[in-house]
Amino acid sequence: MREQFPFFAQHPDLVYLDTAATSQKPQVVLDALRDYYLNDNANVHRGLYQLAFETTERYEAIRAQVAAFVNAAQAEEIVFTRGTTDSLNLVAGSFGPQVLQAGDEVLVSASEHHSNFIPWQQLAERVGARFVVAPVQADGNTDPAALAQLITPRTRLLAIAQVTNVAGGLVPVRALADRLHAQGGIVVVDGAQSVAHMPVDVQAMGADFFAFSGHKVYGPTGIGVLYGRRALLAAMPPAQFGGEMIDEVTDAHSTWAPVPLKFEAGTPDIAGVFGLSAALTFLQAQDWSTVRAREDQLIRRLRQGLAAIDGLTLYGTADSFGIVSFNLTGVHPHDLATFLDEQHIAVRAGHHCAQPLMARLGVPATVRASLGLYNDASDIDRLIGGVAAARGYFLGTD
Amino acid sequence: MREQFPFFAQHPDLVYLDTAATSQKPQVVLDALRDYYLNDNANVHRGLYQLAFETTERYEAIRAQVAAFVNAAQAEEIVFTRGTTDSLNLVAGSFGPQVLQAGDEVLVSASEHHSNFIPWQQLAERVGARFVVAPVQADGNTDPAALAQLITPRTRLLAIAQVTNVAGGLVPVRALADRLHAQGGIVVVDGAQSVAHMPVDVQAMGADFFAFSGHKVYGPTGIGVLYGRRALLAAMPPAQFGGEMIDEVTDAHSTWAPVPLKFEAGTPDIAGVFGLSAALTFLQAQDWSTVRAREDQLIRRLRQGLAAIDGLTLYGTADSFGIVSFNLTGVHPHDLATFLDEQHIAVRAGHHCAQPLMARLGVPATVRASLGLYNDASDIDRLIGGVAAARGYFLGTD
Amino acid sequence: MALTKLDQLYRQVILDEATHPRHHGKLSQPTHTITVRNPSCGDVLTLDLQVVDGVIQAAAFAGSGCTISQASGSLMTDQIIGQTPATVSRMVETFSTLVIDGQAADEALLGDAAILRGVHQFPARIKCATLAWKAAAQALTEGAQHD
Amino acid sequence: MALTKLDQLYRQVILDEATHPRHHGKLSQPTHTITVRNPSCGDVLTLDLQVVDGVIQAAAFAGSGCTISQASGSLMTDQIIGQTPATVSRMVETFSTLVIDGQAADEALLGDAAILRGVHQFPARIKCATLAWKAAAQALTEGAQHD
Ligand SMILES: Cc1ncc(COP(=O)(O)O)c(C=O)c1O
Ligand SMILES: Cc1ncc(COP(=O)(O)O)c(C=O)c1O
Repeated sequence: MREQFPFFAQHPDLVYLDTAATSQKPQVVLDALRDYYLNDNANVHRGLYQLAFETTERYEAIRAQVAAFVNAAQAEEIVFTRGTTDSLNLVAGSFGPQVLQAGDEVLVSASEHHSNFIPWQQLAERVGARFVVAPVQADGNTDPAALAQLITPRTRLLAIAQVTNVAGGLVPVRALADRLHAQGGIVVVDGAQSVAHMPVDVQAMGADFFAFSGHKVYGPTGIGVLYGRRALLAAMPPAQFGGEMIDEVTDAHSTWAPVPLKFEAGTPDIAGVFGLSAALTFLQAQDWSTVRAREDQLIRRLRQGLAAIDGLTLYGTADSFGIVSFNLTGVHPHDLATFLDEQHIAVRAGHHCAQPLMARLGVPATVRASLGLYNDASDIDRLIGGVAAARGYFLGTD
Repeated sequence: MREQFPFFAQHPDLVYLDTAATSQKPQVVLDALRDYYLNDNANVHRGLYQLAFETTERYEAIRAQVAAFVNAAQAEEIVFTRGTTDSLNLVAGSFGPQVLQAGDEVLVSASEHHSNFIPWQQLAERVGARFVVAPVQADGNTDPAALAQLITPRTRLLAIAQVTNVAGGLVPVRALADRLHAQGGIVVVDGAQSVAHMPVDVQAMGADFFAFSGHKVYGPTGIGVLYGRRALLAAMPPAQFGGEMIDEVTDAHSTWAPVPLKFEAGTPDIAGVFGLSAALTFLQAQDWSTVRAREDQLIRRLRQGLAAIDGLTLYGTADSFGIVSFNLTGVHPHDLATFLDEQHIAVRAGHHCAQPLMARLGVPATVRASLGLYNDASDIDRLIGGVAAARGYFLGTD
Repeated sequence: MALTKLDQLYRQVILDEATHPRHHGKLSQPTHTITVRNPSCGDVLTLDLQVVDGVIQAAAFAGSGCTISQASGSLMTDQIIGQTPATVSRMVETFSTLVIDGQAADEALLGDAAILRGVHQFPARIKCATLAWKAAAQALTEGAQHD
Repeated sequence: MALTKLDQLYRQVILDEATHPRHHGKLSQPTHTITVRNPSCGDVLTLDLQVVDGVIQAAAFAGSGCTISQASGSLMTDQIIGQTPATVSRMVETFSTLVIDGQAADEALLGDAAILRGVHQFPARIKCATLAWKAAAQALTEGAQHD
């Protein structure tokens, strides 16, 4: 698997354990980007000539591929965006004010990434709604029971990550979605950390909206996806205005194209869409039970190894999806990360864009190791060895 | 020059005359994209490890390069966006409501691209301002005198393309900007069609904001730039919320990072930024007087050749910047484009996202040929020959 | 060679049909009317129908457009006059199949309009050919005039 | 090999300084106070100064952070006590040069704090080292307390 990722040929000694921040790319994705520019480069939805037409057709076929990938009911339910943050802000900014009124409640977990937290906080402030933040489990994972308890008749919207980016647990979205839907509420799912780790079915999970980023699922930077139920997208006003998204423009008035084009003002990241297609094809070719079994094994190996180190606190649980966050008493995460970096082990230290969660955990930061398809047991063992050595280095071997 | 663009090795017989829609990419840009993914791929402004740090430094160095490229006073005045449309919508959506009040006027020309027209139209509607649309010259170019005449004491904002995308004329922005500035107004310049054709100096032209797209200046799709004067950017609220753009996040309240990071929520298109850098370096290496002389020659040759065809209407003037729009009486632009396409000549036929201009010109559409650095006299001659042949085909040789 | 393919698209009868379209204009008392648009190119087409006793008695289309859309408007209006809405709906489907695939099972239904099959070799122009037909379908479903 | 570079960063005295920082806490009556943040990592540092007769009489810093930021806070507060704001401003510049370049013309000005020069080999950590110094500069320019 690792040999499909040319990044590692350039960095043969690097233990890359920051895939939750961004993944490395398989050759097929790099090839798709190059092939796009060599063969297909033309603007979409504009040109009548053969090249432009074929590129447009291909672009729209990829929309259908993405729809099938997340099991959307139709291609028109897929909007291409810049990434998860862009997708979530589009929903909060355009759909939010339509569904939330003063006095209503919008519910999130304290475990959410800032990108699925601040947009709702700001929306609530703007419309005079209540922003309700549910407590988390002691291990840092989302607490579905706490969320369920906080659902009131005024809860109009629940924004939730399917997999969180610090503790890495899978959230049972469906049960919560059923509760919300029973009272006419809306569920927005942040899929940034789930899509690379499992097959996703937006209908089965009951997502009204679902967002993810290309760069975290082995695709290019700069491209993302927003899935939205057709009826909701149709009712949602566009957030940006310009080329491609119009029906008719006069001095006095403009009207919009149907979904999804009304949300794609301007020239889209066409190369990014082609690259994303290759990444999704790559993911679709994986045998998920094998992938999951392998990831599971690596996570358990890592947690076991780390747990054996004195003073080490582990967050999350053994069935996390590719993410292990931890802290070592007496060693600040940044110092630990620098020490590991000197051993060519790339992990992330910081608040992981999850300050509300850090506040709950009572720490300013954690160290986070996150896995991609290219990691193996030797990566895990080097990390464990590195952390143990760091402990000796900073705290002595008492 | 053409051999620097690998697209043409794949399409040896294609006459590509749609650069105003999107440019082909030189090898150096494709290499920069590949090199980024092979060598540098890591998320920015997050990781402490060497790779992430160096990528962040490089990303910020490119911001400084872009600042120098447009002669901004400082790197912090550059915001990376998805493209011109994204840049203009950011200004209209976030800065617009701060500068425009009910009863104020926002002024545009009827020659503007929808991306620099609809955002202001919608903004005006939202805040109760007047949206004033200036008439154009008979040839379709922006009419500076008409604009100047429409500036009233209530004109708070002028949005104008430096070069328009149908007639292709250069607009003397500075004189208009001086008028606006004298009364405390703001000038937003759409540079989508100028940047690839001339050195740009935002300070000299008096732009308060300036927008352009990577994909039109030999760079990748999905990346664009917004220049904004520091003081204006500092006063402008963020449009999107999430990772990277924060100072501090609590349940109750969030504060933002300084400019420009507060406008770059979420993972940016890092590869796109690296690719854009290569494109700008490529442009910076051009000898502009030679480029201009060559382009001028090609434009004159094209206009002369077309003018000799019976029933042919030319828009714009001989000193346009790489763009020639025209119509052939009795042959609909689409039929002409299809005929040319069969001869492997790619031109654009349509309203060019400029319906208000089409209304002024009294046509539903035009044919547009637009030049890139890779075009030469043989491309021009094939187009002229193609149009002449189309005339014969559709109208007979009377 | 290229011209062969082009010639299939632009047969003389199609050029004539576009230059002198039949049923071009407005009906004085349409029972159904609709305006449709091809936003990527700016073409606009308004279709008036007069449906009496479940049969299309008269049809007229207005608006400017390319050879293909004008010829298609002319042929379409001519063919649907005298048909029932149900038949028109089948014709619209058939026409769409014809210009996408180059053939359609019951293309006889389309009469002279089948001459537009050459469009299938120019996929970028399919929307031009189907605009008028789309208008017919939409006029019948959403275009009823209430006075 | 790697540890040599690391050892230059984490000298024993730096580790000690971080574990037992001097001037850690709050002043009861600061004349200047400021809170600064390293948003990419979440570190927060509050600096209190007492400036009387144009001389920094007392300084204290609070907040948690990494070894480098804590050691730097300890060394910085210790060095600026007794200095004038003008000197502190020069020290801040010098310190910044030192940790970026590994040397600075007037590094003697920094006293013991110059031991942090090893940071220059770890550019990702420069912000940790300069946080306290940035706080000193900002406290003096914007942090005046009015009561
Ligand atoms: C003058 C002008 N403004 C704005 C745009 C929009 O640029 P983009 O589609 O890259 O956002 C274009 C190109 O389509 C243009 O030519
Ligand atoms: C759970 C979660 N949500 C949202 C995001 C934001 O994604 P992006 O930065 O690609 O917009 C991330 C990643 O940073 C994430 O992990």
